[in-house]
Amino acid sequence: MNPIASASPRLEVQGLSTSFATEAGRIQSVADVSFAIRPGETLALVGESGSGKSVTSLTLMGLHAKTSHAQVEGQAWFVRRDGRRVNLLDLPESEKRALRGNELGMIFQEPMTSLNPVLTIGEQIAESVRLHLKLDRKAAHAHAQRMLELVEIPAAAQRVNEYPHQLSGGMRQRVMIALAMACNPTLLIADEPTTALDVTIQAQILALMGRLQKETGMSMLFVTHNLGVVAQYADAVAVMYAGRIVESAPVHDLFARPAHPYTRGLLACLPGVARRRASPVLPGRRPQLVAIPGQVSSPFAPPPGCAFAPRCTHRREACDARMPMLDAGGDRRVRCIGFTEELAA
Amino acid sequence: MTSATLASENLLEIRNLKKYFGKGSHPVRAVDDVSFDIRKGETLGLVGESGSGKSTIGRLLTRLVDPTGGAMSYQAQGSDAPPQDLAQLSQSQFRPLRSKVQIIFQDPYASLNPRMRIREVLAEALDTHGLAKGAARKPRIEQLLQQVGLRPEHAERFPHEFSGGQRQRIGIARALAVEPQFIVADEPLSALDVSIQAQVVNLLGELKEQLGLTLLFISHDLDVVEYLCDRVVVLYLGRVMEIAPTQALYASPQHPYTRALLAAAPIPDPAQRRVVPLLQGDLPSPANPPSGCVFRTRCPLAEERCASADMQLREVQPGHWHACWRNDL
Amino acid sequence: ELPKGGAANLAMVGEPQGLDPMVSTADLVGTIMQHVYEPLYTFDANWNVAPMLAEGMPVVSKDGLSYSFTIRKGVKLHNGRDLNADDVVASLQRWMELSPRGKSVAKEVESLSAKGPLGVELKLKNPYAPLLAQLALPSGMAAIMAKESIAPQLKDFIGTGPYKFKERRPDQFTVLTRFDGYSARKEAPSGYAGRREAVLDELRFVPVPNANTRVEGSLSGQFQYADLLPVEAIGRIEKGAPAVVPIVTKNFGFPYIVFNTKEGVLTSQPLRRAVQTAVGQGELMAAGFGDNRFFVVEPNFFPKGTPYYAATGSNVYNTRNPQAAKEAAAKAGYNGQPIRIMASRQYEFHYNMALVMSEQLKKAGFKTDLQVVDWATLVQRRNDPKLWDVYFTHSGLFPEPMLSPPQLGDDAPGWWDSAAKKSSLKAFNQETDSGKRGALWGTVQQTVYDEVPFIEVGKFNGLSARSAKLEGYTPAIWPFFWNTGLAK
Amino acid sequence: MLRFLLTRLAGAVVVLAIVAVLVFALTRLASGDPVALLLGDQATTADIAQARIQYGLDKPLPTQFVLWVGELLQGNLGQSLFLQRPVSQALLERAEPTLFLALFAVGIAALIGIPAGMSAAIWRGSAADQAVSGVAMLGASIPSFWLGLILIQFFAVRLGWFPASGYGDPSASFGERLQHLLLPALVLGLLNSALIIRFTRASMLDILGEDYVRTARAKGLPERVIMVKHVLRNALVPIVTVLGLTLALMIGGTVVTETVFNLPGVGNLVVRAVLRRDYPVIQGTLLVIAAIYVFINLGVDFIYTLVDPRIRLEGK
Amino acid sequence: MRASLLSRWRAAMPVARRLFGRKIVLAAALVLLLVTGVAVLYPLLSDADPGAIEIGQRLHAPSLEHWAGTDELGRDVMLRIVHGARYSLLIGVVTAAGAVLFGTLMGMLAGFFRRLDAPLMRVVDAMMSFPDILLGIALVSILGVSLWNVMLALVIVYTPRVARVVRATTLVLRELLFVDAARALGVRTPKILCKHILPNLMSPILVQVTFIFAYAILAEAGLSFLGVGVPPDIPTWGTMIAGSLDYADRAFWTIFCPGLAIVLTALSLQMLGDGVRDLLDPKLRKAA
Ligand SMILES: Nc1ncnc2c1ncn2[C@@H]1O[C@H](COP(=O)(O)OP(=O)(O)OP(=O)(O)O)[C@@H](O)[C@H]1O
Ligand SMILES: Nc1ncnc2c1ncn2[C@@H]1O[C@H](COP(=O)(O)OP(=O)(O)OP(=O)(O)O)[C@@H](O)[C@H]1O
Ligand SMILES: [Mg+2]
Ligand SMILES: [Mg+2]
Repeated sequence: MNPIASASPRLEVQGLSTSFATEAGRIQSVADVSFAIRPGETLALVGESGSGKSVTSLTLMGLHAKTSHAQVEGQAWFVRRDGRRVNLLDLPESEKRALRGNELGMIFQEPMTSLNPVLTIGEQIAESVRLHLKLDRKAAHAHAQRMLELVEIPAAAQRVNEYPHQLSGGMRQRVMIALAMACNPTLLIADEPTTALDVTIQAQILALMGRLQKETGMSMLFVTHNLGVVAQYADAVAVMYAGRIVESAPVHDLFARPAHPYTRGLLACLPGVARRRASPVLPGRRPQLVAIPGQVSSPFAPPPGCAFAPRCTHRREACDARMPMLDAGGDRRVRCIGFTEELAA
Repeated sequence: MTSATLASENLLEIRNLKKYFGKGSHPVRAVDDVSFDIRKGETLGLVGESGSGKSTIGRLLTRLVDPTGGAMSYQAQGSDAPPQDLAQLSQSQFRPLRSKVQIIFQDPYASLNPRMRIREVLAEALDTHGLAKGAARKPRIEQLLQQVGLRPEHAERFPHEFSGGQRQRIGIARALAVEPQFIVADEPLSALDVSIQAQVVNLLGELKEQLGLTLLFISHDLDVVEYLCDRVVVLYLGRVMEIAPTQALYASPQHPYTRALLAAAPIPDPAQRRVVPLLQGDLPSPANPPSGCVFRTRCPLAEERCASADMQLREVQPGHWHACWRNDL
Repeated sequence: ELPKGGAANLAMVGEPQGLDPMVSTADLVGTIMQHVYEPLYTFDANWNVAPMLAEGMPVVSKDGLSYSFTIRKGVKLHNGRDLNADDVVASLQRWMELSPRGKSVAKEVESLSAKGPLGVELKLKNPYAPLLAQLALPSGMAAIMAKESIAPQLKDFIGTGPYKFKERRPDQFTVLTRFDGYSARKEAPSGYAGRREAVLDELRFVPVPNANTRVEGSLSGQFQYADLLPVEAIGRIEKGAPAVVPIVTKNFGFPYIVFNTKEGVLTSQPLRRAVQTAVGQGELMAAGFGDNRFFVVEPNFFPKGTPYYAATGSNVYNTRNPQAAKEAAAKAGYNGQPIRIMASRQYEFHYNMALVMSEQLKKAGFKTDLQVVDWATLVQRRNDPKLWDVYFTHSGLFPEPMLSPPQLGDDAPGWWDSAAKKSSLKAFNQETDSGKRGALWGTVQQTVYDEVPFIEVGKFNGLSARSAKLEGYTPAIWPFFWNTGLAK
Repeated sequence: MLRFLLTRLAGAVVVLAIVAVLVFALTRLASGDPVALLLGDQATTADIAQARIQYGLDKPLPTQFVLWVGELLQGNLGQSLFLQRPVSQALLERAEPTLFLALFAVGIAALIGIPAGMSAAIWRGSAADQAVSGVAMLGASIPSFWLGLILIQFFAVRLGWFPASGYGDPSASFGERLQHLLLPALVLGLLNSALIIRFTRASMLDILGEDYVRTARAKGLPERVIMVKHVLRNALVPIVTVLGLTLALMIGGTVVTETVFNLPGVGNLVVRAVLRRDYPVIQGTLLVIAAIYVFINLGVDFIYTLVDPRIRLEGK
Repeated sequence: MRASLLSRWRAAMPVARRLFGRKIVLAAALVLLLVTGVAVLYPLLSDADPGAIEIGQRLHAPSLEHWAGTDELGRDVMLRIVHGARYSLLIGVVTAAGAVLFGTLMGMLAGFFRRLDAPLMRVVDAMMSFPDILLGIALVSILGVSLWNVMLALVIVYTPRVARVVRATTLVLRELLFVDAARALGVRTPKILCKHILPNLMSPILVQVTFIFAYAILAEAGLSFLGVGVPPDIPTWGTMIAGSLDYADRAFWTIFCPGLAIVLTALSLQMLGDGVRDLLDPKLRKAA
């Protein structure tokens, strides 16, 4: 076992649920989500669009849209730098604020719009540093410049006084990283940080994040829908479907032996995986990709049982009766009747 | 390189194609001196990073934008008529050809008029070219829907009643409606979820086989391109870096950029983690491209001579072209 | 005795059309500029002509063709110079060239010349009875001005009046200040005549087009005088007593309805008679002026007791007989052509009366087309005989019949022209004996009722208001503020 | 930045040229005769014809236009037919009440509109938001003259708190004049605050939905700092725009209010000029009002460049 | 890019239910319905003449007989308000329809054809650099005081407004892929304008219709107040107020009641417009 696995989790989420009131009734965006992240570990959260990945991460940060009358349940135990264990979902707003940007950092998907266009990037970093590290203006500015150097932005001394629109997308995402890392967080939540970027830039950013994580030992919740990225960078994976985690496992186990039919389908429909799996390919005749039929059901009319049942090739009657439990076998937890039966057997 | 007649296997020969946006001293050189062939019945992949001019080439071929220069010779399949230079045709001269050359777009949400029923969408395509009139109309629409895996009753629905994958299918049906020979697919997958992408990839593969289509498949997903395409053109900053059969390209990329691109794509297999040779820096501005080889500013192997000479494509293996001095990669 | 000094804010109905009292016949111009300029003659309280700048009444030759005027000695112009006969000749010449009134007088004039430093002689072509009245009227005034200030467009307003011009800010105010060198007459004040004294330091004529605003301003003490208030306001003004005093000027003016005798349906005189039969002047006056304290419905153009009182035509006045009118119209060949009635809302009572008249005509089977336009459009359109059949207007009631309405002269809109008109007016104008003129006016009035070039609707009283503090004020058609002062 | 401003300036010049043509066409096509009006009720047709020649109104329209433009280019707006003075002088005399009224009213509107709009956006969907939005809509549904008449009835006539109309005596002090402006400014300010409320709310909402606001929250900044430094700062650009436009529109849009309150301002001038067919004044005033609008727009663009680095640093 | 399921769902929900789901919008619609109903039906059912003058009944206060009192010529104010509704609504409808017709044409041409854009929009800018009411005054004084001229003037005043909105939306629409798809199919430009651009302009146009409807009613009142509006013998709400101005102090109701009708109608229209606007695609809303 690696040393990470043995340490106690830095973040332990239990039964997290978030719902929003809309004109048509409540949407259960996230339901009964549980996972843990240990110090230095990267947990990847994958799933289709709308499966609740962003809502999960925003709820943890306390940034979910409050105007939609959000309802949050469950616990999220976070070990602070001073060793205290706090429930993030239960903190008064002022304490949450003290954690945000300080011990909890966050990076968003859209580097082009996530920075304030009328403030220099230096000011945007320094602002957070002044607040949390109580540095004065000058020191904060110097700190901001150091952070830019840390994220490998060339000519940082000059860039620190520039505005976001003067930077390219990749550079802006570096600035976002510098911003999130400015106060040395112990947990970094990255919501699809590279989706908007080109592959070559993505590789740069991911390498940078990997390096920083190694240097600081922070934990990371990495939201993505790119399974390639997951395979390359994550330690553990949680797969979400329709607001629930359907499978979570160490990354090697998940790719080697996916247990949930959805996970299996997901991997099978990747051309790269298909190619590797398939025996020698005849030129001109390609193997069909194994597609998952159908589409995600509407959040307003969730099926009574397993949400994946309508698309599942192994569906049986019991699947429609009730939502299966997230059952654990070793490091792995799966929400599927088939898996539960297998375990029992 | 312009030829009076096309090589027999070619549907389209693109020569020195240019598209500059904007006037003044620094126009955006979206496509700059691009030449390649598209063979009858093949699937040609067009890859490159954002802003490399992929979509612009697709739009030039369908004359949604007018070229700044160059030629696009087209010889209709099964016809002895002399080839036509699509670049020289006026919009009205090009109109009849539009039934031969079609395009599918990236964004399945923006590419369908929200106010038109699917039946109307398809009927418009048929009407424009005077196809399947009268009693033949309804069965033809049903056939098209079936072809793309939708049900006939879907014809009466509006686009917003469909999921992204289904909408993409409608987009494909619309392109197929006019019985084209050649379809440009401009990143038809990038807006779709992974689980849906496979459905569309399979559909495109099937249709191509069934209808004998020629496909220009634009994508930045190298895995899909490898899976679907026969040959691949690699673009960088509006220029062609490499052209090769798919297997040759993925097995032995000749251009440093192609290599970097392939190396940067994460492999969905935790067993194959790798330290990637990273490209430094960002894409230069297409309004102000570097002199000589446009890739040299990010090239790990750049030398002095890269800055001066204009790089031309060279054929290193039969059918394998690239634009770099080096042969030792 | 009134204490000297102080300034009065005088709310007027609008902005004067200009400050040249000759060029414009608008009442407002005359009202203001009569403080600056003086005529040779003026009217006393009983509408008798009385000398102003002239020493006394003119010496008229036997044949009534030659008038000799003598100017008062030592009258100071605002520029400090003494007034002389050259000034008078130049001024009257300008008047006869530029003023609409002067021009009609000019037709009768043979020559005008100075006789010595203070004497002026005017020779007529024919006897012309209205001459002195024309010279005396404040509107389109025969103002006497310093010769050197005379220009086609006046730049300096140099007269002899008790006030001199200080400043005009259009739509804000026109300010006059006391002229200290003023040489007053010795006679006791009577109407416009007699002694004038500038008691107030400053007169500020403030244009306040909104009638309600004038009422409120006078109630709140903002204005010491408010001109021409709507009769509806009498109640409020009476409630404002004792601080505010209502001023009712009897027989202030008369509304009249002009018919187009040149083109259109109403060229037919019988049809005009039919229209006259349909009209009920009483109802019109009620619609226009509401409270019957403020109007009189009577056929005589001039009030009882004045020289020109005549009862002629009373049988066709205020008949309001739709039945008879319908028959008469049918006989006159009327077959439903629309009668175009033009009215503006510059004066609310024009519009209200037009509305009621239109209703009355409809009852008698006429088709009407009421065109409500703004005043500028009305005064333009009425000059084009193609555009209208009837329009509404009004005039002050002047002591001399020939002064108004202009339809009694030539060339005025309506273009009334007939043998009967010519002969009756000629007789009236050439008679200089005022006793005989009264009877001759009766013929003219009868002609108007017969030929219906216009309908005189009735007489209305003017309502104005003043602050109780503004003392010495005497009601007048063109209100004046010499001899008035502010009590402490 | 310079290029941005220069293109805007060029655009403004073109617009003003079109405005000039429009203005001339508008005024000269009008019916109604200034001369007949000027001469009064007793004037005859012949008098009027003669006076028309004197004022140059007998010339054909194209000639009049060329003459007018020629004068314009020399900075001469012409001579008023009615007021016997240059149009520019007449305008200058009216500028004060209009300018103060507009500024006063914009001040009131901003003072009401910006905080109300901001709070409506911040507490979006709350009862307060709905109330504010409802009031804003009400404000945009009330005819200004009607509100003016009603306020005059109550506050001036019945209660006597304010002067009912006018701009005070010729000798009135500045303070007294401001007092005269209070009620009209209140009418204009109240009604125009509706626009500003809506606009502020909408731009605040737009910006509250921006990703960078979420970023600011993720930094743990206090809500107050987020609102002022991140949201308001960005919302300022559209808000400044709408304030500028409101001011510009008010300078000509006070027409009705000035008429109700009998204020001797530019709006009043123009209405009376129309009623008097005083062409030079109508032309001059319309032109100046349009020019003010165009230039305030230009000024707003300039402020843009100061506030928004994306424009300020363009081309650098 | 990826529209959430929520927005997909919202687009699917019947428009009317979402529009009138909000009580306030429903109330506004009901008020409008009532005003229109009364305006259209009452004059058909009763032959009472709104112009009937009863000098003897001048300025009577509201009573059971005269719900809103009588005016300075003894006419029944309520009756005139009811008849006035016809004119005010007519002015609103015609102005909105005309402005939308011409504005849409101008805006669509300017937005779709780059070459027409600059010249058309400069003219629009020039017209919009006059305050509404001022342009209205100038136009009516040219055209002359009449009901149709007021409508014509208001159409001219509001056309640029619509043109701007339509142009902005067209600029967005023009870049949308379905337009490219139609071009790729060879659909001719006029047909693209009619079938692809125009139908998608409907929502912003609908919003403009309601707002211009409201503005037109307000503007007519303002113009009539200044004496350059509808001829005073036609009982619009504006002319009623203007006509009774001098009696405001004695007979408050003569100006208050028609004013209230204006406010109520304009408010309802704007609320309805706001409701429609809320339904719009936020992207299009920004453009508008
Ligand atoms: N404020 C909100 N009000 C109502 N519903 C919401 C809100 N935020 C999110 N949702 C809904 O919650 C569900 C989950 O959304 P979420 O953004 O977490 O998806 P995601 O997994 O991050 O998808 P993507 O890959 O597209 O980012 C979606 O159906 C979304 O429509
Ligand atoms: N209509 C246009 N006007 C101006 N510049 C344009 C236009 N269309 C494309 N460009 C520019 O041309 C270049 C190539 O664009 P293109 O859309 O062809 O790239 P792409 O390879 O399709 O990128 P992506 O992967 O982002 O779709 C870019 O720099 C782009 O900004
Ligand atoms: Mg997300
Ligand atoms: Mg593209």
